[in-house]
Amino acid sequence: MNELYVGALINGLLIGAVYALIATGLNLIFGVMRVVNFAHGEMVVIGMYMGYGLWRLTGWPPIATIPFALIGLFAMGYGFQRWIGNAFVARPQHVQFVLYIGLALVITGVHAVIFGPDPMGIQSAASFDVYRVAGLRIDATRLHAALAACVLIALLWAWLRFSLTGKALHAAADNLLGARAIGIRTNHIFALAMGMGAACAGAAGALLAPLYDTQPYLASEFTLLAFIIVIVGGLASLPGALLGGVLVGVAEAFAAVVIEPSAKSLFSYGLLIIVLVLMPQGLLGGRQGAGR
Amino acid sequence: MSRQWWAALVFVAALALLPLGASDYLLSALTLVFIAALVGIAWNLMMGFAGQLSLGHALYFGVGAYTVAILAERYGVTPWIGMGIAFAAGAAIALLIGALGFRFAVRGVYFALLTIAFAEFGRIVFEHWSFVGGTGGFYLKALSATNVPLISLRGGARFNYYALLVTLTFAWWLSVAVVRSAIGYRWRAIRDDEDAARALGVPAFRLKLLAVALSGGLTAIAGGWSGLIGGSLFPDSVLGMRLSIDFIVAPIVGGIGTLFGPILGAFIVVPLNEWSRELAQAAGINGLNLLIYGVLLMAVIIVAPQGGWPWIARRLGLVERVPCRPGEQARNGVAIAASDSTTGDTHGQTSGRTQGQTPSRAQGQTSDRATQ
Amino acid sequence: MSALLSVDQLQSGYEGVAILNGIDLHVDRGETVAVVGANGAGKTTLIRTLGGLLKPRAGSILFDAKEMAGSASDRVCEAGLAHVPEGRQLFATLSVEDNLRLGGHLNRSRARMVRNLTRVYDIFPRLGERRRQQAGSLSGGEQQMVAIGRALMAEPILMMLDEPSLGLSPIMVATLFDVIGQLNRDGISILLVEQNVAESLAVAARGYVLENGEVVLAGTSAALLGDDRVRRAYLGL
Amino acid sequence: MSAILQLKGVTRRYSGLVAVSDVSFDIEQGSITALIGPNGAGKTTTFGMIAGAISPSAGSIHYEGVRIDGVAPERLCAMGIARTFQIVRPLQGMSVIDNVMIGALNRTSNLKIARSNALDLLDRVGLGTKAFEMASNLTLPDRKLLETAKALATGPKLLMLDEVMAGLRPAEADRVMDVLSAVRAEGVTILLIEHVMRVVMAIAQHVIVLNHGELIARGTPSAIVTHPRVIESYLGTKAIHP
Amino acid sequence: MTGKHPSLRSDRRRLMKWAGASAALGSLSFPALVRAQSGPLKVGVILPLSGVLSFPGIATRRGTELAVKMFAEQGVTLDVTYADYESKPENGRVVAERLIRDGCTILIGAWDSGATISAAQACEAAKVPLVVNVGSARQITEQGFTQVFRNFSPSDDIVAHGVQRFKEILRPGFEPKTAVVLHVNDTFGQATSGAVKALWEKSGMGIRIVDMISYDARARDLSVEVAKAKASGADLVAPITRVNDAILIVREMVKQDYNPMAIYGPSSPGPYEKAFTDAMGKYANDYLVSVPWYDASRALTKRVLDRWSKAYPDGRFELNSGFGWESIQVVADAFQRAKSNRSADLHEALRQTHINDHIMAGGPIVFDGKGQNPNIGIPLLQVQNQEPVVVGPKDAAQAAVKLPMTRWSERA
Repeated sequence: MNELYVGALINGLLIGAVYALIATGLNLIFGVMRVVNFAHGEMVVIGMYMGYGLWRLTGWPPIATIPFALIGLFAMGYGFQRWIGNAFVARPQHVQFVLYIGLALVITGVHAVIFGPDPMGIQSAASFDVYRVAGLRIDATRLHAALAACVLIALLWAWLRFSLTGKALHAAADNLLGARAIGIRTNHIFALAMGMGAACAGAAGALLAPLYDTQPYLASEFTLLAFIIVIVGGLASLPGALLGGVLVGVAEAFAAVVIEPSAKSLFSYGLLIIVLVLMPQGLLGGRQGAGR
Repeated sequence: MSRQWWAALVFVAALALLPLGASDYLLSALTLVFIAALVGIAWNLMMGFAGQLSLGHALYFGVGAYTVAILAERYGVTPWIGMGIAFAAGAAIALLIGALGFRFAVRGVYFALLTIAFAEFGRIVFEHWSFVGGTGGFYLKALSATNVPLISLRGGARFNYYALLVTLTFAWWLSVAVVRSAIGYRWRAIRDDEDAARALGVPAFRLKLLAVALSGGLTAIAGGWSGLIGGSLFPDSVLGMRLSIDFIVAPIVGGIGTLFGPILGAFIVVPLNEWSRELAQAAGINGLNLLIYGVLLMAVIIVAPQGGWPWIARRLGLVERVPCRPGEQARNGVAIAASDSTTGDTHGQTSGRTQGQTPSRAQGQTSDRATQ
Repeated sequence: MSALLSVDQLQSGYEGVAILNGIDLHVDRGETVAVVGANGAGKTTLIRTLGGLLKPRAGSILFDAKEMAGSASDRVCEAGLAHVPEGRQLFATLSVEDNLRLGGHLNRSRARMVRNLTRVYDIFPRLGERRRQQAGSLSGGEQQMVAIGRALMAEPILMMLDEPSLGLSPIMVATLFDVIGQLNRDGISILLVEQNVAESLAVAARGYVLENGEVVLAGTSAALLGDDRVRRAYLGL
Repeated sequence: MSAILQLKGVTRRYSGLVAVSDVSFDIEQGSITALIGPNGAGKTTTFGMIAGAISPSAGSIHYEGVRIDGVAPERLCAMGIARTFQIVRPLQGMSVIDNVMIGALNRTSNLKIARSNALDLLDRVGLGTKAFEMASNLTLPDRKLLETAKALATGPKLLMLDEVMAGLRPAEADRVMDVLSAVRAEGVTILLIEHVMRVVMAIAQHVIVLNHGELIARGTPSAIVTHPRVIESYLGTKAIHP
Repeated sequence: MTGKHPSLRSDRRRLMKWAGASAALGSLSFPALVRAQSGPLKVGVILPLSGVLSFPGIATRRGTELAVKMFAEQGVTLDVTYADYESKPENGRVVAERLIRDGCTILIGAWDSGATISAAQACEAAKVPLVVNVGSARQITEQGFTQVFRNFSPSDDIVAHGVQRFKEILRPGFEPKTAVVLHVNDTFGQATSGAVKALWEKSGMGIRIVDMISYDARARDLSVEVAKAKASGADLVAPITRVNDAILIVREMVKQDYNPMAIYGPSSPGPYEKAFTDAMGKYANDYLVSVPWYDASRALTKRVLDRWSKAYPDGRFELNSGFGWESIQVVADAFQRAKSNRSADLHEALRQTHINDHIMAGGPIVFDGKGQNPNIGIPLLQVQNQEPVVVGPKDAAQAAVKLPMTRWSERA
């Protein structure tokens, strides 16, 4: 039984790191623009298809897809925001909502048209690799994905923290008027934030491709998952996203062990409701900004 | 009677005469349109007039559907009563969510996410609740030969069509009555600026709860009808997130905060969906419908972010003339766009942006709008 | 000598509301000019329009012989027109130094960044001491210094200050106006927008009085301070 | 004359920063009182605390003998306290008359009566011709007038105006002053934050001066303008010797 | 994509029809009701061709299309229209109504139980018979529908048959004492797991169910579920799955090196699908399942299989395609006997159905008073060499059952 709990904990931690990468993207977008990207899960799925497609074409492991997913999704996110999204930043939420839902539908539709509705799994000999540590079996694919996710989050964090452009993102999140007053091109910054957020989602998707079978209709679940993590961790807080991701990953794993696996999301939504009502800033959302 | 009322009357009369020459399929499709319009009206009361964004209306819809169906099937309670209970159940749940949200000042995006959380929570509960059939679903018995539609409220396509037409007309009338009453004025004040409204003596908490309850109750009735018509209920199909999203697209496309918008939106969105599905099927390309639907949705919101009705109303001259005091005709000669058919560009945005901001950001925002 | 900044029949406003109804003003090279007026007279709208934050509806903004009307704020900054916004609008959660660095984000050269930082710390030694502190935690006066320092980082030819004395103690205000005078002597032209009529006209050579989006009075500071209307309306005398 | 409003030791802190510190004053029934002071002196915070938008950190506020600090704004409005906002906040999605009707509905739930009351008020403040325009289309001076009309429509006993004259032309300000005088003549007490000294001098019976969150002087307008601390902190020393 | 949708290539005609239909809907005109009295029979087939259920939906459609082709060669011409409800059960009714509007006088559908009942409501109202191809909820024939004819077994029947088959393979050396049920929490999973719980303990197999683990139908990761099953220490794992989750479960079992005596899916789709055997390779072997299946010994079945392998060389003929095929057989048979395309005549003919020569295991196709075919055979299948083969009952077995299953680590 002990093995079960420790196994669930490790599993939750590892998948939580990948969740955190998804949520970090959502958070970055929200932090800078105060726009909720309802197409976030769809962007994850794009990354998954990129991972799957590259694996099918070349046999490369999906981790090798990360540069492609980063670049591809960044370009997409940037372009969308620059040409379409920016006009909506100052619009009412419900209007933004429809725009991003529209985008989500388009992406899902394109996936279905190109790849069909069937789930596509990546499976090679490596899929069954495990690391044995002290009697525990740790899924290699999952561990690699978690490590890659952590590295990406760290890189993003460092970029936001130390580069001038990263600081400009932070500045725009902090004080839009001030940013514009000193000549920061907010149109570019917004597009950059959307691009980076999308790139996070895409990279997470590439990492998930060997873990979950890719399907066009998976997306909304990822979106909801990212919402939960971001709210629980704290909107616009990067460590919050990391904490939230791991917390939700572990909580779901434990909920699956302790209660019914099919009801495990009940736990996440319950957590979401409690945090929304009692701690609307989230666990780590007390401070504001994209980079701290 | 104003031109708006005449237009409504003509519209309802045309719809009432339609079944004389239409096929069951067309009637059923229109019944779906009516259900979408009904939910749209309900959602619009909450969002368009009281300014509270809900993305979890499927919860009320599903609860209504299950309430009416289970009462009828298991306890033999006529849906006439079941609809009332469904309304009460939907309103009660909405009150609970609203009270929790408003009491703890959960606003804007956060309130929307709270409604999603409750809806998904509700769906999962229903999926694991054997009393309602869980994921196995809940089914209504086939209609017997002795069925009297007016008692069981179940019948063929034509009956369903008229039933929904009557319900929709009633709901529309109700929404007009409420929106044109003092309550409606105060709702819009809350929507535009809650703090300012409260300073003018508007009891925002109570009125927001009223909006939420009315909206939840009406949505539950729509759900009740949908359950009676479909005959089979599954948590995922009557309580799912997808439904919540479908619900709000129509009123947004039609024009939020307008009385005709949700109906117009339903007449645009439902056939559009149906049409794109048929196109995808005819072409044999899976997902083409989503692609078309998504592109059109984005196109609509980019071209007409205020929705279709304000645009049409202006062109048809169906705008409201504000009633005036006797002897002041000259002043009121200028017809203005119906005050209920325009939405502030900023509402929702402000409330959504204030939470979770440092003072500096909030200040930046407000002074941005201040006109110095 | 031709004017460094010359504004001709400028009209501007927000969503459907006209605020500026045709403003004419000019700032010569090396000059300090004050624009005074009550709350709501259109001062901030003027500054934001000049700074590229608002698109003018009509009129021209000629800066350093280049047409700036309709240019975005990055082009305006690049041209050497810096904007110290009302309420300072610092990046409260970033450090003082990060705020300053962002002010110089348009100069991509590292050496210039360092040089400019040194210059700002020379002018405001207090900021050097507090370079690692979060900008939001500073006092009002220090924040105003950061705001000015941030604008200096862009190596401006003309600096526009919007209500810099807002919320500052009298001593701070005095210090501030001293600094403004110093900057001017260093060769930066100043366009000062203030409610504090007496102080700002004292530091400026010329002034404009703005009312309801129009220039109602213009002249040398001394003339304006001596004008009965100004004295009655703004000085309470 | 008795005090309609009493502030006792009212203090408001924001995370360490003291915006208003230990402010006490009374406002006489039926008077016009002006609250002045430099920007950031704590006037608007004081205002917000009286109007229920902000809760004081310490101290108490009594209105007609009832303690009201922490009471919700809509209840205060029902009790007869009406306010305007410094940053004018017309309800953007509504017409001018609808804006005023929201206030009028505080006194009656009959829409016809509320509408006619609102029209009367709009006529009174000089916005009658613009009653059916969208509030978002008004110019700034008109928005200021609309704010006043909205507040008046609630039927206040205490009317609180935050910089309502700012940005008005002298002629417009005169008109508002006439309205205010008339309102006062009906027995309404008025508290206003004002920058335009001409206005303060003309219509206020009492002036309260705040600086850095502290009350530094109070008295008649003529006494205040010669008060050395006021001159030093607010009007500026140089103002006296141009 | 196009390979899966053969209709794409030659469908200008349908596109024209669609254009007409959508124009009618768009302009709210009044299309006349088309109900021909003679001529070819218009059949409407309701399937989930997109959405989460599209995988089996498309397999069913292929079987259906093959049957249409084969019967046409025999002179029975059916004009078939397919309608997709996008895996949303609530769409069943509208889709059925659309088909009826288009003049279909008999419908086939709807693969999913919920959609079937939803469509049945429309059929009941219009008095148009509905031949159920796949759909295992007992309620389909228990709701009082008069127009429903189901050529598929309710899940509890399948489970009960499965118990018999499973008992037959128990022998010394293979006597599991405990079992853990892993089931998808959807309509089908809930019904089947309920039946397993009700029937196994009183079946005298001596197998105790130690845990019932339900997981979400959209679950993407079953590692914790499998860990939980492993922790239960059960001898037998009984997954009730669709195809994807079957893959996830076995993959996790391999990773966690969980080697029960057997994996046996009662009434469970998945392991016989090509997607499963392709994905799992050697790890697919030894998996047992009891489902309705085709009887490969019959000449007709051999012919169908032959045609199938030519038409879909990349696909496997299995139960969905099999029942898809048989649904057309039932309709064609009724049409021939009724000699009419009127719904009432077809309904009468369907009630008299008695088809001896068909492809799925079991007795002749007949329908009882509730419209249920009680003669459906449920063999036991095992994946051997990455192909499903019948291993029980003995008289139908194509190969001997291999038990207990080979440990994952010892598979070559």
